[in-house]
Amino acid sequence: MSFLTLFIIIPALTVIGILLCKKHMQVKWTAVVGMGLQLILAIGLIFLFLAERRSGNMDEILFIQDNVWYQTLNIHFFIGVDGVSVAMIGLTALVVFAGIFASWDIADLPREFFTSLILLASGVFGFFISLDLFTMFLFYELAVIPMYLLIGIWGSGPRHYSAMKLTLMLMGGSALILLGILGLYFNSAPDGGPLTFDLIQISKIQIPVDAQLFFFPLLFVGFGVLGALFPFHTWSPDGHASAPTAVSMLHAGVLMKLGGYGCYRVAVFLLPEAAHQLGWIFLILATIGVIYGALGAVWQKDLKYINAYSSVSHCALVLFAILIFNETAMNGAIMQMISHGIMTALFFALIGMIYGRTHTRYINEMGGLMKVMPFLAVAYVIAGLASLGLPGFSGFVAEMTIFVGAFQKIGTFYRVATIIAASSIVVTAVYILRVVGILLLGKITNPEYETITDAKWYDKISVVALIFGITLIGLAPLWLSDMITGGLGPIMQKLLAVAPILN
Amino acid sequence: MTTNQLMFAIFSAVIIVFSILTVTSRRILRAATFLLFVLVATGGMYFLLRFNFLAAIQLTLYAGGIVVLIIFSILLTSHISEKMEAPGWKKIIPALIAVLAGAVITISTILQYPFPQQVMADSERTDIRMIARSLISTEKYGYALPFEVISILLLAAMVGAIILAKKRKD
Amino acid sequence: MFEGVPLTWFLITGTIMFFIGIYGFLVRKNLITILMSTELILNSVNINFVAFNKILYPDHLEGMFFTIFIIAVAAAEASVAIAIIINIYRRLVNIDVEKMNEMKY
Amino acid sequence: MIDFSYTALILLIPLVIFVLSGLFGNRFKPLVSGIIGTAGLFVIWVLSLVTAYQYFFLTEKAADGTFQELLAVNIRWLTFSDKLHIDMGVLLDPISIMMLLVVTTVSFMVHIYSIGYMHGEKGFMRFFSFLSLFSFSMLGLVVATNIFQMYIFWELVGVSSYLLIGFYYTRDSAVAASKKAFIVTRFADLGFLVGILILSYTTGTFDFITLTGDESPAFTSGQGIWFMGLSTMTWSMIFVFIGGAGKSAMFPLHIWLPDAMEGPTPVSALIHAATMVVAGVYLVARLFPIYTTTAPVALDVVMYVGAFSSVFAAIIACTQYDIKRVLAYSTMSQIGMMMFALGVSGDGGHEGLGFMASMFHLFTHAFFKSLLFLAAGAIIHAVHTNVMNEMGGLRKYLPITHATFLIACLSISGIPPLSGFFSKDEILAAGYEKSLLLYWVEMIVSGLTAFYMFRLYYSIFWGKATQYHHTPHEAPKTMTVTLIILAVITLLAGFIPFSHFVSSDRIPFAAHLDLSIALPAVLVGLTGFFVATLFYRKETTIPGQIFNFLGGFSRAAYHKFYIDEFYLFVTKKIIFNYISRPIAWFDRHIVDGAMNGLSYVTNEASFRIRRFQSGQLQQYALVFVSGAIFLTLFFLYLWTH
Repeated sequence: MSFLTLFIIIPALTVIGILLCKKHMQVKWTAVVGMGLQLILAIGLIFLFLAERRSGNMDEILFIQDNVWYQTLNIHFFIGVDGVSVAMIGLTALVVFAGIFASWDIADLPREFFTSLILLASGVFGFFISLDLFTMFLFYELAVIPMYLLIGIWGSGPRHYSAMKLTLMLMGGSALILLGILGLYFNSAPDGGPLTFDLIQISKIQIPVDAQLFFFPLLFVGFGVLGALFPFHTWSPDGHASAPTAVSMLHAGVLMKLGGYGCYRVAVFLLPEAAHQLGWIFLILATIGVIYGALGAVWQKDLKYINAYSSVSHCALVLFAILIFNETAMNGAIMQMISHGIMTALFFALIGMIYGRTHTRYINEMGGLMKVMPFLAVAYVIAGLASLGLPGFSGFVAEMTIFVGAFQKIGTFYRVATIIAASSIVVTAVYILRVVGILLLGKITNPEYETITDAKWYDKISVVALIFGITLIGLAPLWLSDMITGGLGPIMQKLLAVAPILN
Repeated sequence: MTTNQLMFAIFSAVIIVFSILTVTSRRILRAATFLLFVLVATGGMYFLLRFNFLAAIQLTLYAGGIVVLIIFSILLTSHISEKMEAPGWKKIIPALIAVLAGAVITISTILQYPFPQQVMADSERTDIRMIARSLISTEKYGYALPFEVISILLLAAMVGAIILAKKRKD
Repeated sequence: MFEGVPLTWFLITGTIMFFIGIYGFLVRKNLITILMSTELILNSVNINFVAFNKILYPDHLEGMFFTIFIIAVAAAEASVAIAIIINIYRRLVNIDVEKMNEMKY
Repeated sequence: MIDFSYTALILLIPLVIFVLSGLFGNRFKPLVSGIIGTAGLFVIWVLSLVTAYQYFFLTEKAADGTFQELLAVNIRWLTFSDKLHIDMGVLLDPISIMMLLVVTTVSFMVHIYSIGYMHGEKGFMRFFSFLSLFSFSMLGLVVATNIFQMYIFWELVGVSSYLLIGFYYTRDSAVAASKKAFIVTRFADLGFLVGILILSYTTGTFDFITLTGDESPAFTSGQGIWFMGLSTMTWSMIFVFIGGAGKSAMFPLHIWLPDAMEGPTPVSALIHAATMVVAGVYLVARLFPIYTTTAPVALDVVMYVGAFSSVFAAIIACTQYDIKRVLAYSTMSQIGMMMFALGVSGDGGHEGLGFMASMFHLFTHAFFKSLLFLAAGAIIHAVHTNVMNEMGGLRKYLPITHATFLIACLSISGIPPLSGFFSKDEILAAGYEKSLLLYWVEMIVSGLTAFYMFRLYYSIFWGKATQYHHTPHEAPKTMTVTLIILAVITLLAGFIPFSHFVSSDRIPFAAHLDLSIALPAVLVGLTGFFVATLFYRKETTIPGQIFNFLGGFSRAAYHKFYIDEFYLFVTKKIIFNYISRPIAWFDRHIVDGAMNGLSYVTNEASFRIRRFQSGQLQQYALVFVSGAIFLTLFFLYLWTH
């Protein structure tokens, strides 16, 4: 029995606790306690993991637990972590924790809201710790489905449309993933042994190249939909715009990472030959996505749309980096996921808080907010600077790792793609500063805003926790980078076996 | 032409002719009457094949019970004098095509299939005692279980029919 | 021993009757006439059963028993069907099958 | 061997001050945060003086007489791959120490000055915490041990500049200017980044010592033709120079600098005159061995861009009325000269005169230009306007400011024996050896410089005495003290035997004053001075006539040659309207439309299909029967196997 199981048990207990609560306050505090524990657990996991590695335990996967739960199809509850998943778990715990505080103001049906939210979170945790493809898929669905309720019930604007669109597109992705996973399953025993969903075991065998070529696009696109792969990203602007604050945070911060993580852990890891042969197609799409998302954000007027497009750009950078297939870029991809996760969660939290005060998300209707809510405004500037890749914040570390890594890859095609992707940092600066300029600086345009109050204590907790995350990584990235690099060994081995890369 | 053949021809002709009339007549009570003829003629077929008991059931249950039931329900639901409107060609033509095609296929199949000649001698005339024994026997060729099942079905049908037809209080 | 009439003849009669029943089922509007068509179909099957029994396996009685059961089922069916028809009539004052399309879409 | 690891404090102190005042600033009284910041800067200043003393006088030189490159501190910060990693550290060599001195001195002065200048401003402590942030970033840039550390601090310098330009955030023009500054330099930084990527890929290292050492991989790899007839290394250096040009406001990336004058004047003095804007020069100087050895074409680019910018900016400076803008264009012009000097320089010994001259000019320019800005600040402080037409006759009211301003003007005009004379003379000497044409161009620039500086000087301090709302009075002590100190430095800095400390190959050499160069330079400077005296000493109509005589040209110069308008057109009209907006439209209507179309088709199909579910029992039966018949047919006849 590995203590990783706690990552699923704690949310489950929290959900039960919430359902037993009667008052609003009790519900909130139960959620805080549960997710606080989860955060502590995640931090503990990071320390334990690092200690374990330092003590020389170089196993590919640590803290393994393996139980069979459906013998007929050989489905296991197989969990364990490597450096990459530890990092992702840390991210999730932080964002969920901040998300709870960011939705402190929720008035309608708080019990149901927090239940769905934590259910979603437990799906994400489960996804990151599981190593059995089927279990993984199960958790993936568990994470995606509450989203429909969360947006459909607590959302704003054309929420039913957005919720439906988001759910349908993600379900479309899931269908592809399911196909892909079944494909892997049925090819998992070329010597005629028992079929398996075990990710590690599948990674050790050679899947026929024909099958790889068929299943790689399915898996990559399937996960790519969630990872906002161009042109399957359109659920993102609508979905984010309609979703309530905490849901946007979780969705952009964590759920979109499931896509990137899936592409990395399932599509590329298990199907390296196909990845090598077909990667360029998706690389082009990702490069387009990077610059396209950034340029798309320049013109938007709705804060959430701006951030949604910015997410498209940043997440496309993740996919871009994964498809470069070298260690540095791959490392950058994981760091970018974490960095973008925290950053965008911060953004959405702030947007939610600003919206809660001004009741509009159109930047042209606001102005001069720095004066009335300095805390939120400064936090927004920090988030913006982090987003445009300022050194000292996590975004810089991740982006630079990606660009340096990508540029090491031989071939003019990759070089050009890298330079195009890198040029997004300029565009990012443009739209971030545009928003900061219009929204926060200048004079107060609307006299009603003179009386707006600054952040409350719970807002501050949420914001400070996230800012702490980005600056911690931004100032001292080495431990994270090393931890992730340690987890990249197996995938790099597989990729190098396919095509030796000079690096 | 043997007696059997003659009788068969008569019954067969009656069945076919009155069947057609049953499904084409525009007066519903007449249709019911034609159905009665068909059922009686079917009973005749059973006699022809020496299933006397069966024929008796056919006459009492079908010709007696069901047709009466039908006629009652007609009287309850329709105006007898009224002619039903003829079905439109849109309905008739596809139905005819399907039906004719089906009939042709089936009949041609039947004609092509080499049925074996009579393989064994006829047993005694089936008597009631034998039927009764079979119905409650649990041995081979015993029908205790279907018998019980059909009894339950009949009970259920009875209950169902009563409940359905009962006038609601509301 | 039954002689003179080949099995095929019975089967053909049954087939024709069956398809006439089907035709009635497909084109008639009145629910009761549809019920009558159903009776035709059942009877045609009965004829087949009985003919098979008598001509091919005269020492057995399966065909006959099947027929008995079918008659029993038919009776049950008729009674329930008529109950339903009467019920429908009470509600809609009409038993035209084309007007009963509540279940569409 | 002296242990220099204490130099890490030079970076840490301002960082700590920034963090503390950023987090707890509102707990202090405003003045306290100012004093803490200033005290911190004082400590750093002393530290860098000590460092300079120890480095130049107490540390042994290498066997061949070069100053050593010392890695005082170097800590692994981020690992990319086995070879590539970013370290954070302190690199000590002559130019970094020279820059340390410049930055800490000017920054220290500006801190003192600001206590007076910003007194009573809202956001006083915010101002000081940003200043600390800037000092930290600039010092980090200066002592960077590797090109990536430099890039990191380069970005940080950019952002602190952004924050300080936009200090008066309720003023729209300031917000726009800060945004412009950041985005333009960011664009240039992209070039820098690409340059770094190419460089690191070809050489496999970020490290300055490795890159510029005698066995640098940059000298051997990446020499092949890569693109448009130039080698990889040349391209990488050109890209790096784009970054430098952006920060140093070289044409055509200069447009942010004049607007950056929206920031508080001390900021203009510190960032946009003395330190940050010369980062580009410093960057080229850092990689100078690569430029001279393997990328002479890139060096030519540096030369031409520098020369053009210097003359371009000088012409515009003659037509501006906002005193800070005049100074801004003057800065651009002087930096152009520094770039030019680097561009004409060769490597080693006397060949490397240009390098030395560039650094020397950087050094002296930092002091007299910050002096000019601070004096301008004192003037603005006194009369509450930036426009020189609204001033005049101020010499009576502001004697100290007047004196110091005059010293700075004489220095920048290259009048001996002020510091500007020496450094400018070296630049011209270096230029003379390389290209006669450019030498004369720089000569003209030198004359123009004297002209517009004295135009400024006369318009402010002479001419008719304007009626002011309230009598202007001299600035508080904290401000005048700094003016005097800087004036003293300006007076004396020229006598530093600069070539004994800074040279391209780090071997000291003796540079001599070449009279054949110095004399014409002084004459040209004096000419400019006299012309300005003639025009502006008393109010005359001559300038107006000349302005009209030159017609379109002068109007174009007044409008800064419409570069701003051009950029605005490109960004607003083309990028915003013709790229971004169509993309947004495309996304909504084509990409999203495709997705919605898919759902529409599905929906429509299901609406069509549901017609089959008509509720007509007999239709169902017909379909069923037909199906049964068809299957029978199929299995009996068609499916013969």
